[in-house]
Amino acid sequence: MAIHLTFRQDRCKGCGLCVAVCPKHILALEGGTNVKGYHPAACTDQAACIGCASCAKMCPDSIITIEKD
Amino acid sequence: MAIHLTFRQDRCKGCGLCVAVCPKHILALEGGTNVKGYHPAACTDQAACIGCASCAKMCPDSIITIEKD
Amino acid sequence: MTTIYRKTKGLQDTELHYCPGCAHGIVHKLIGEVLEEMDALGAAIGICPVGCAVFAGNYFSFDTIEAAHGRAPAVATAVKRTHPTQPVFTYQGDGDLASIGAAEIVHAAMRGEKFTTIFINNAIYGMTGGQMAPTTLIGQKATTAPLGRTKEQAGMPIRVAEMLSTLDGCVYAERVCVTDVPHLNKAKKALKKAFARQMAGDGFTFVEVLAACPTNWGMEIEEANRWLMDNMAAYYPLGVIKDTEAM
Amino acid sequence: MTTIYRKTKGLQDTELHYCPGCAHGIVHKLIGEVLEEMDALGAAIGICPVGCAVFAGNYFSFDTIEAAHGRAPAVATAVKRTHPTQPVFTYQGDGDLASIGAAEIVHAAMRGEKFTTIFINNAIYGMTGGQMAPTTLIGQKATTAPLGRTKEQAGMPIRVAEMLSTLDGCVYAERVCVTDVPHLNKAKKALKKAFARQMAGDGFTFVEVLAACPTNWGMEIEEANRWLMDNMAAYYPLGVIKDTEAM
Amino acid sequence: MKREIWKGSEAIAEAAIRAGCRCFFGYPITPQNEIPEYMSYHMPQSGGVFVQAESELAAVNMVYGAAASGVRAMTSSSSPGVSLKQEGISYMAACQLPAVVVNVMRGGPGLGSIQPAQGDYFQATRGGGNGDYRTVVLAPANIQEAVDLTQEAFDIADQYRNPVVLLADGLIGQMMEPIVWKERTPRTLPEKTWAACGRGGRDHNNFITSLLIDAPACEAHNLDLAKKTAEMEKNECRWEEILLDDAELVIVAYGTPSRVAQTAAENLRKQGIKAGVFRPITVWPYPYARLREIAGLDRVKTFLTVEMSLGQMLDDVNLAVAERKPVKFYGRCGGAIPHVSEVEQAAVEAWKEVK
Amino acid sequence: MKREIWKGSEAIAEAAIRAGCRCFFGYPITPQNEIPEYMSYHMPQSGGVFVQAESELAAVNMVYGAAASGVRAMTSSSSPGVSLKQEGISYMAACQLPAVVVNVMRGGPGLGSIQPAQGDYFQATRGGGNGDYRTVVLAPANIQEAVDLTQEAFDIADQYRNPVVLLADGLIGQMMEPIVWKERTPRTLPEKTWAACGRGGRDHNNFITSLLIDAPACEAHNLDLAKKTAEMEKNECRWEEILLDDAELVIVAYGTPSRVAQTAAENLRKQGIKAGVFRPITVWPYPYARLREIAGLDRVKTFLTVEMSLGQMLDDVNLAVAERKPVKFYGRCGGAIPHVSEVEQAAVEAWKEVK
Amino acid sequence: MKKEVILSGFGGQGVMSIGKNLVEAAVAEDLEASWVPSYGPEMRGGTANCTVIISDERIGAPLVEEPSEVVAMNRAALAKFESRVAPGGTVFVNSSIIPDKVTRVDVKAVYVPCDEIAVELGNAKVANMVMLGAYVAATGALKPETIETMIAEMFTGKKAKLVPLNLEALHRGLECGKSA
Amino acid sequence: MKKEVILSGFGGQGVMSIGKNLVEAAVAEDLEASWVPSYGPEMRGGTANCTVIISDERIGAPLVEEPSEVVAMNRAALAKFESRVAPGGTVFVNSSIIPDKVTRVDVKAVYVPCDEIAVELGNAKVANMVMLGAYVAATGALKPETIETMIAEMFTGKKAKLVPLNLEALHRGLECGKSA
Ligand SMILES: Cc1ncc(C[n+]2csc(CCOP(=O)(O)OP(=O)(O)O)c2C)c(N)n1
Ligand SMILES: Cc1ncc(C[n+]2csc(CCOP(=O)(O)OP(=O)(O)O)c2C)c(N)n1
Ligand code: SF4
Ligand code: SF4
Ligand code: SF4
Ligand code: SF4
Repeated sequence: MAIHLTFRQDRCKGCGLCVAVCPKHILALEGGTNVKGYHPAACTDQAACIGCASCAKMCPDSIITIEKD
Repeated sequence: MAIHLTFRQDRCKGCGLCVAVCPKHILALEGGTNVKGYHPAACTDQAACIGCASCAKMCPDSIITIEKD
Repeated sequence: MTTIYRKTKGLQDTELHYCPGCAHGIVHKLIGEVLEEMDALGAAIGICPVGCAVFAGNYFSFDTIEAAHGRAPAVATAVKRTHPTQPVFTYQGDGDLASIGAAEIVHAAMRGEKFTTIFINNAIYGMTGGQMAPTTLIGQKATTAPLGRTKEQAGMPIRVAEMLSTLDGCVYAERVCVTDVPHLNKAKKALKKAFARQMAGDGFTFVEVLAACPTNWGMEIEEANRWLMDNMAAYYPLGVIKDTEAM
Repeated sequence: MTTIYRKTKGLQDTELHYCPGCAHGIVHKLIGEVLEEMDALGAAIGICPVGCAVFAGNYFSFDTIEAAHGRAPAVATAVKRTHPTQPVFTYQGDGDLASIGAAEIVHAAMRGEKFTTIFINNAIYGMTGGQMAPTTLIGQKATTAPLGRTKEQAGMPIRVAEMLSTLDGCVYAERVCVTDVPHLNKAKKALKKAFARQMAGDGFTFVEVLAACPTNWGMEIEEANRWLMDNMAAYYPLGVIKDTEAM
Repeated sequence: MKREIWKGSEAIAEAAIRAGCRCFFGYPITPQNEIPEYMSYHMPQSGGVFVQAESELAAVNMVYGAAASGVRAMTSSSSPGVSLKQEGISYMAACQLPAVVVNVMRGGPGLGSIQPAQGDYFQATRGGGNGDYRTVVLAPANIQEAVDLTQEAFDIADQYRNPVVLLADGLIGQMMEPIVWKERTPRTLPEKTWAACGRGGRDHNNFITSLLIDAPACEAHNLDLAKKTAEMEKNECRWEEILLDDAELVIVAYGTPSRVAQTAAENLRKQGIKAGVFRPITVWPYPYARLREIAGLDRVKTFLTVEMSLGQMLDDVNLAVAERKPVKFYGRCGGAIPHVSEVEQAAVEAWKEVK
Repeated sequence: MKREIWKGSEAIAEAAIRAGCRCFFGYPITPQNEIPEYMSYHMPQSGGVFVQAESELAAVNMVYGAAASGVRAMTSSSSPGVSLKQEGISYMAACQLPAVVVNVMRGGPGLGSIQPAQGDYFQATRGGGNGDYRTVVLAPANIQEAVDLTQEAFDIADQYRNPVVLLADGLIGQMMEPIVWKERTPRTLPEKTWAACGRGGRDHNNFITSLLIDAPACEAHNLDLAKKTAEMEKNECRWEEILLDDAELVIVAYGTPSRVAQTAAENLRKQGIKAGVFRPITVWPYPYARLREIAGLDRVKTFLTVEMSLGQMLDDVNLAVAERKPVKFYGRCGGAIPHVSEVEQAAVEAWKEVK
Repeated sequence: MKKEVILSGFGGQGVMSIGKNLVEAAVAEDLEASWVPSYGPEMRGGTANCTVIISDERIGAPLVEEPSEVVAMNRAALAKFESRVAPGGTVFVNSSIIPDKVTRVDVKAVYVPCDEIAVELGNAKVANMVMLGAYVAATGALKPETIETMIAEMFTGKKAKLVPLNLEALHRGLECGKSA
Repeated sequence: MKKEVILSGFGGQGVMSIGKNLVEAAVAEDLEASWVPSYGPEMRGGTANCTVIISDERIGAPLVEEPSEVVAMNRAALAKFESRVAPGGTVFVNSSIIPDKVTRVDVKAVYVPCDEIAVELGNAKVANMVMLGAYVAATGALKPETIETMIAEMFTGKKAKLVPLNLEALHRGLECGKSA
């Protein structure tokens, strides 16, 4: 049962709230910038994701989608 | 020690508040009307007055003066 | 001859336009007496409302300013801040204070403005002819509540003293009435205390006076005072609502 | 594939203009989720404030009305009374609700209007650039309190939920925040309850959300959330302030 | 049709209900308390909503809310109270919301007096609120007209999606006259597809707002509004001409003063002065074109504007007459009502200057 | 004298303090937040009072209170906020209270935009409040003038016991320019014996009120105010004539558009069109007499009014020109600022019609 | 036909209401009519007056400088309005409580002891009806029958029992008016 | 002499402040000057620009359609304003972060690696000072000494230590401008 995290990165404002609440510490802001000039968030280790949706719930811009097969 | 009650009757509106609060029940509204068309209050028995000033304190139009010699 | 009681110097020698038995006249003179006793008639500045007391400046002997409907607390804020050593008060009806002026009174209390508000709660709009006030009781009739106020249509009446007491800037709030001499004496004491605490710079002080409006209640005067004690005082409890240290 | 979390249908597919980390976005989506779960997106009518959330109608997917600054409760009163079976809410900042709109919120609560108010308390004026709000804390700096708010100058900050709770028409008031997932979950529950009680016709319901405005507080986002918990939550206690039967 | 006697304020309230007004929000102020008082009983009776608002500000914003959600709504007040509604009126104009605002004018400025006046003409016709907008302003001169125009006001508001002001002087609000409740043929009106009344199955949400943060968008919106303004100017202008066919002296007046002017004109004719009355019924849009035409007639020698103010409509008369003929002014203010003899005298003086 | 660079809003605030303004009451609104922000620090520094009011209504009524008790006071806001001050301004005018109200205008109507505009001209010059009253309305076109007029405003207010409006478009509030702090010779002003500041030994109490419940008293009061209005009209009218001595085409504009007009006029002259600019500095009292005179000159062929609105001052230009010459209009609105080339083009078109 | 009447008296004397009666009757007779009230600033007590115009043509000014008739129900009313009546007009005086006489010689005076008659009829409140009757009879402005019908329609249900009293008062007034 | 410049860049790049510097220097040289800001609707981030006019005559319109120079501190600025420069005018490009070249042939282009130089000097924040130097040198609108004096006066007290850094940045910019 794999968890799929999708970040709509062009809309990310790099606020880091998702990073802060992830209990598995598997999210991070990327080095590069997106079209808006922010460092977008991404998952560094999808396999470790437990699908708690904490990140997605926190994201003020609602850009994280979480699915499982 | 006599108490003198003065009613500025032309300004009396005949509301009867003084009459109601007098502990000695010596005030009454007169039969006649004043210039304003009201029955003015008056004292029916000055001698019985104890000078408590209840009437004067209650009068909304401040028309009662109380003195003693 | 010594004088036991005479009209206070806080009032001019003019006739009042109020209806027979109206509490406005009584409260006016209590204010006059308190300020006279404080020797503050030369310093005091009163702010009148729009309501039956709109002409109060024709009666008080000290300086007065007529504020726009509901805005007396804003006016008083400016007057007190620019004249910080002088006693300043607003005198407001329930339409003026609790309805259109709700924001201004809440904010003056929040800021802890160092003036006194005297709130004449007669549960009706007097001057305009008997419309419903925010303090009109449930079941009480008014020209805009012809079948009597219902809580479904207009909500439960507002207890202003209690509401303002949730604000730290309000250091003293008492509810009184002037239906008889003992109550009137208490009312005067409350006014005295409010002014004293104002002058001590403690914060915002508030005296709510339950008052009869025989005319718009459609009652005889004694009946009105009885109704007040039986109904208003039951919903709006008399006594000290708040009395705390300087904020 | 099954979806564990997706953007609520209560929001349109548009970008939000809020600053990074701003709580407005989080609360928007909670509202969207609650209404979606209630299956009320077709019926709901939201009233937006003047403040950073002035464009909320560009984000919510249901019908919305932008009210004049502070007047959302008046607007909502009319909307709810003319559409009594539909969920109606106001969404207001602290400048909008607690300052210019103080009279309107007090009276909507007094009347027990059957709508929900969501009060975003970020202790500052966001949209206009960081001026003092009635909820700005003592010592907190603002562009109109450059040395920090003092109680002498501006009084103690107003606790709106507590003040409105003195009114019988207000049947439910809770203070929440959205700084982390547990708090956010509670906030959502509070919103759910408020809407449920609204639809039951109980009276006025109020959810105050303590919110960070990193931009105008001049803080990083995490720092802002910490400051919120340490300082705001200390002065504005989280939890249920009032929860009574229908008025 | 049966003639019934109605007091102005109550007739306005009843007319609104009959015109399908579903909600009324108001705050007491003399001399129009009969409107909210009437509404407090009769609006709920007819299934509508009455709320005594906490203030005029709240009242106008309640109207804004009702209008935004697609419901016919009205508020009423008198001069100082209407000043407080100006922001709200500007917002309604900006958001294109149909609603009716009644001003039963009393003496000003400030608290003024509670007697009839017309000192809020500028406010009503030029917009006391911010920005470029106009509202149709209907000025009845008798109770029948107050009734008819109130009903018409709701249609005009809906047709153009714009607030409409009923501008009555205090006398119109307070006096009684016989009226008939006419059968109305309501206008064919556009559906309120724009209303924020719940999205339902609509493919987009309706968002009522007046904030257009980008200047170009705001300007474009203003130009749209201006188009509508031009439409209203073209279609909604009304006036009455009394004894004007052969008039050489034209009295311009609206509301109560127009009635005084009529009597004065009748009297003046007995003295041999061919006087007539030009009575704007809409004071915005103002009947400039017709008045300009009249000013251009050879036989017309002079104008006299009569107002219960110190001269506000005077600007409009001057704009129309454009110095083609002299324009004199006679006004009473602060609650005083011009007497027939005063108007006559002012007319005679104006006449002397041109004859 | 040293030239310093100041931002318009802050310069206005500092000018007020230097003119002896002792208290400021305001509520935030873009684009004039720098005024309350500046005041929040500098007013207490200079011993005065600053209160951030709970609303514009509260702010204007605080000013009313301060003024009534004899203290120089000011408030400032921008368009929607100024709509909310109209009742208060009417009250101050009615009570004859001196005070200064600043409007840094933004796009309207309603919330509009936050960019510069001039859509509140009618409101400011005709009175958006109720009743017959006028306020002097000063319209600066640069920061030096904003400073000078702000200081002057307090003197005018005190001299006539009347509120004065400083009407600045958003650009004047936001831009920076060098100014000098001139030595002022303040007017000789009447003592404020009428102020309600504590009776002290006075033989009567002062009672500031605008309620005159008897119509005759209210009317008499209005006539007194009207006398004062006439005085202000006589004494306080100001305007500037730029390149006007030989002008054949006259552009009429105030505030920022007058500067655009100036540049346009310079350019037009290069094209052989003798253009000049008539710039009202007081938009009330309006310089009708001088403009009428100019309209009467043979060499003057046509007028072009330029505003950051859809044509409000246009009424005043028309009143003065009275169809002696054509009056054309060019306006931008909603926050847009007219470009020099647009004004040039509008002028060229106007010119073609008369040449 | 055009009648321009000012009716004036104390707040409670019912002058406003007989003013309205006149308008109603006029409308019943298919005439034009208008009623304009004027109150003093007092909430209670004080004087009140109204102007009633009845005409067979469209009514212009609803207020009048020189009324064709003045109805004075109290002393203050007579003092205030006697001078205003048009020459040849009529002043109606409630002689029960107004001791003064009309001093002008160019107007007609009709003295009606309204309160006395009303008290005689057992209800002081119908004094105004007496005056209404006197006015109608003396001026001939309206048909007595119209007023009678109106009174019959005015009091319905529980109040129907007031009809005879009011009719009686009206008739007594009509007599006073006729003989005037 | 009349210079009409539009300076544009990201919110934090200091374009507004060098605009102000230009005005201050102009005033120090007894010229007329004006500065008009323009912000986007965003609270944080977004773009900002200002229009500065320096002239020896009274300044009319404070906004310009065809600026004599454009200073572009970021890519969006260049894209937006290049087309507006008056023919014969100059475009200043912060080449450190703008990869694009000026495409118009009727204007002069001055490429200044502002950020690189600033980083070289140890403080990325002085990139705007580099651009200021380049502008002054390339246009000759103001005397470098005036700017120097201004910088010396600008940073006082604790901030005085920033003077050498800023002067250095200015000088590096002046060089870029001269050689342009
Ligand atoms: C802006 C405005 N709105 C309304 C009014 C009308 N008005 C005058 S007094 C009053 C209310 C009076 O009631 P209250 O404040 O309870 O005082 P009271 O007369 O009972 O003493 C109202 C609504 C007004 N003058 N101004
Ligand atoms: C009548 C009026 N006054 C003032 C403003 C300016 N204004 C816009 S938003 C705002 C306050 C914003 O603060 P808040 O309500 O706390 O919301 P936030 O932006 O913090 O979310 C103000 C004062 C306005 N638009 N209208
Ligand atoms: S919470 Fe959302 S906006 Fe913020 S960093 Fe994470 S994904 Fe980006
Ligand atoms: S002083 Fe006291 S005892 Fe005397 S009359 Fe008055 S109330 Fe009665
Ligand atoms: S109406 Fe009521 S409050 Fe007003 S004076 Fe009369 S009794 Fe007093
Ligand atoms: S300014 Fe504050 S409240 Fe507004 S969007 Fe930014 S963080 Fe949020």
